[in-house]
Amino acid sequence: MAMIEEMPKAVMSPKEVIARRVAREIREGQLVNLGIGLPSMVANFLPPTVHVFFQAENGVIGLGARPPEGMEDPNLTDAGGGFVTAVPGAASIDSAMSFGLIRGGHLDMTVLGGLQVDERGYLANWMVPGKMVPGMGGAMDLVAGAKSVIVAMVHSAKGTAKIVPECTLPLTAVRRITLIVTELAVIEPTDEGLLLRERGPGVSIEEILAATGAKLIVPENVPEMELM
Amino acid sequence: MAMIEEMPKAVMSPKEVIARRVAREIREGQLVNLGIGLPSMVANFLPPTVHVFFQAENGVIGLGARPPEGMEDPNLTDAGGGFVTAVPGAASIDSAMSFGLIRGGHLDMTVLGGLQVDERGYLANWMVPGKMVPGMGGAMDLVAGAKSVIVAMVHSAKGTAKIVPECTLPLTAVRRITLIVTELAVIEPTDEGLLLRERGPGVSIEEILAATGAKLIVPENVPEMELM
Amino acid sequence: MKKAISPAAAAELIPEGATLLIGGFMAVGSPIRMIDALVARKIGNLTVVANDTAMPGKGIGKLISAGLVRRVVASHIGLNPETQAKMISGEVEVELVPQGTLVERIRAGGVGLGGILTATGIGTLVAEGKQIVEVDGRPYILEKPIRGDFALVNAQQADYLGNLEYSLTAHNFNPIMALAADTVIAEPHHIVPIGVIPPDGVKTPGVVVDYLLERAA
Amino acid sequence: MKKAISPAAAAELIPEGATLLIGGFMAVGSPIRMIDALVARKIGNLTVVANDTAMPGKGIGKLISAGLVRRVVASHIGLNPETQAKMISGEVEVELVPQGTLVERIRAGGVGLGGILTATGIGTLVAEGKQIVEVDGRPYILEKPIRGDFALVNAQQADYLGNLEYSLTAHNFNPIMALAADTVIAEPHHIVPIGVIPPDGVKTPGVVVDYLLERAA
Repeated sequence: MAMIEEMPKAVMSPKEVIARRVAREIREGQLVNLGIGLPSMVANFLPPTVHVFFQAENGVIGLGARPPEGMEDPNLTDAGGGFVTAVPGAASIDSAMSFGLIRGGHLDMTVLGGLQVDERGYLANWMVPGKMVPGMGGAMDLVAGAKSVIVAMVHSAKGTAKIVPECTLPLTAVRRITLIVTELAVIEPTDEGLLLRERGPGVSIEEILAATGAKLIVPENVPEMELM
Repeated sequence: MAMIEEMPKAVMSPKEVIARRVAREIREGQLVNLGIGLPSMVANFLPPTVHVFFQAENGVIGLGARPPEGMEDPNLTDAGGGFVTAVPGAASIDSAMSFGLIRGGHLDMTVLGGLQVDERGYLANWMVPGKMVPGMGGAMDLVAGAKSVIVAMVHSAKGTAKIVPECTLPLTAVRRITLIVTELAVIEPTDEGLLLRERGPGVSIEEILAATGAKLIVPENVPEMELM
Repeated sequence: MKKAISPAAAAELIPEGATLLIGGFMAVGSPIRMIDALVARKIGNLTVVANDTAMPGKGIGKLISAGLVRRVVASHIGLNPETQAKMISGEVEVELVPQGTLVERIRAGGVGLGGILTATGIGTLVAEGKQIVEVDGRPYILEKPIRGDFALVNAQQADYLGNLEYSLTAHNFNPIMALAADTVIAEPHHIVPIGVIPPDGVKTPGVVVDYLLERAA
Repeated sequence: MKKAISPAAAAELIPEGATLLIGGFMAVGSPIRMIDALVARKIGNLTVVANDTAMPGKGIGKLISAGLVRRVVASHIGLNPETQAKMISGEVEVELVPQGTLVERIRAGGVGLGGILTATGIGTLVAEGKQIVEVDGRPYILEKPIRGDFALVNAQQADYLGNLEYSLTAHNFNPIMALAADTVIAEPHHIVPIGVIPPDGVKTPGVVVDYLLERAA
């Protein structure tokens, strides 16, 4: 959607590394839902040659960038409530259709934030009991229904591992998610466990293992991730 | 919808008696579904001061009369496939919305034909095993969901009673219908059984009892029906 | 023809303790004037079914701030710290429902289904205490229908018959809620003559709408 | 951008024995050119899910007459004596489903629900052999979702992205079926540039449509 900005890797924030890596997973013509926060950054790093449809679960297929100053429409926002545009050929959908598409397997990919992911590939991302109970919003439907679920999150939270043997926070779904993308690693949950696929830019395998609370399967060759 | 045609009662066909009597049940502003055949005749006898919305379950609220010659639209038909019009303020609905309205209790009245009605007030109108298996179409949803179900039918079929102790044909629903209107009588199914409410024009109670296979509760005063 | 009534008159229809289905997503597509009238009337003990409680001072958030709500059924309250605080203090009871399940439960209430069978929430807190129904070997949660005493919906445009059109992301829960309440009050931005909205443009047929709020002053 | 393909090319996509969801109500809103192409290709052993089988020589009736259909799931076959005769002779297996249940089962298949719970058919032949689920003391039939290998839908207008609009009573099963098949082939009367159909006018988002039939010659 936006132009690729060429930046020296050294100045990239962890979130930018994650967003640029996730952008490489998106394929031409897909229907993609980006969660609010970090996941929404992914749209900025898609090459202009890749045309995808972004769904905002609050009611539009064909979500576009921020509108020009003074042209915001109070009836057109994303799931975070921020003003957006609609691309030519966009479709308005009500919430029943929106979640019908999600639950019915029509959504190719969702990119969500995470609080914990465990060795089974299960995600917890909607509450911290007694502390933060925002509600699951659309997250449970997205994880249960999307063809592909990518968890985009910083690798650990203030020194506490977020990739853990078994989630201690309430689960979002018992479905094994597709891929974990952090600033340190790309990890794929498999039948055998969590498989380390790629290293972050300049990151060693030792650094990844030290920041990870779960067991990782480490193949002989773990290439450095390529960024969009 | 149409003008009331003043006709001498003597020349009225049984079907016209039925249609004119059913028309009296319809109230201003109601959403009404008329089955194909006899029930569809009811629309012709509504006084022009009564405004109702007719639903065609195939997809329109606000069904109107036949279109002028040469102005028929192949995309606008009733449930029998005949060309119709749409009144100003009509709404197109897909089949899920159409039956959502029916099953969800939004339909004030349905008028349907019948093969048999029994002392419980149960209707059979969708098949004669081994002989006629057209399918139930929308009838089961209509009988299960409409607020008021009126069965409009000739009193007996070639000498065979259609109002029977217990339906021998497969039921359309186990819901007690609201009213039976025939050319001979208006009958209301109640907790106590079938209550004879009105006599047809010039029809005696004896004639009604002779043509009815079921037990009728006959109150002291059974007035002659008034027709629209 | 519908009756156009003032927000105050509409609020008078609603008794203490009523269950309200209220359209909107983070106050986008919410019936704002209707909400203000409820706050002015101070009818309390309400149950509010809505996607979210917006933010303090915005949309449904105003009902929360005013202390008129006893129970909330929503998918998300994360952007309204007042709702969260009142939930923790016990002042407001909150039932959190996955968004797709919430809208589909309301639809089931509106279209006369006995409930919905969804895989969303299987194996999570959401499934606790609920009946699990197996269909062809796969488990689904049986989630019950939701209906309201009143649906308060926002629309872009209504005609005199109450046929409704919605705009962009202001659709959200509105067309579904308009099917699922005993009394439906619509707050349109514009009211236009019959025929201005063509049949194919109608998203909510006027036959399900009971009242229109009169035009804004 | 969708690919516009000829009816013959679209028919080539469909193998012997496929399950087809076909839009239309008594041939109104049916994909007529697509049906003709199937008849020309003579692929048999089909399962057809549709409201009805129209009349001999019209719409879906042509598939029945051509002997290409092994199984029909429909609410009504009363106006097609050929379907009834073939049902009695055993050539065609017919499953009769109440119309509201049929469309809702297809919707369930399209929107990922495990089935539907309906009171329609309780106490009748339709309930036989089916699971009854009680919700708050009331019995409902559990009816299973229906999906197709292909959905063949008719639309009034498509844009180049496959966004679809329908007209009047030609909506019927089309928008629901477009959600419930692995491959969706749309037969629009008109194909227009992107932007001609405004977002609020789209009834079927192009993202669920796989192919558009090219304009009629």
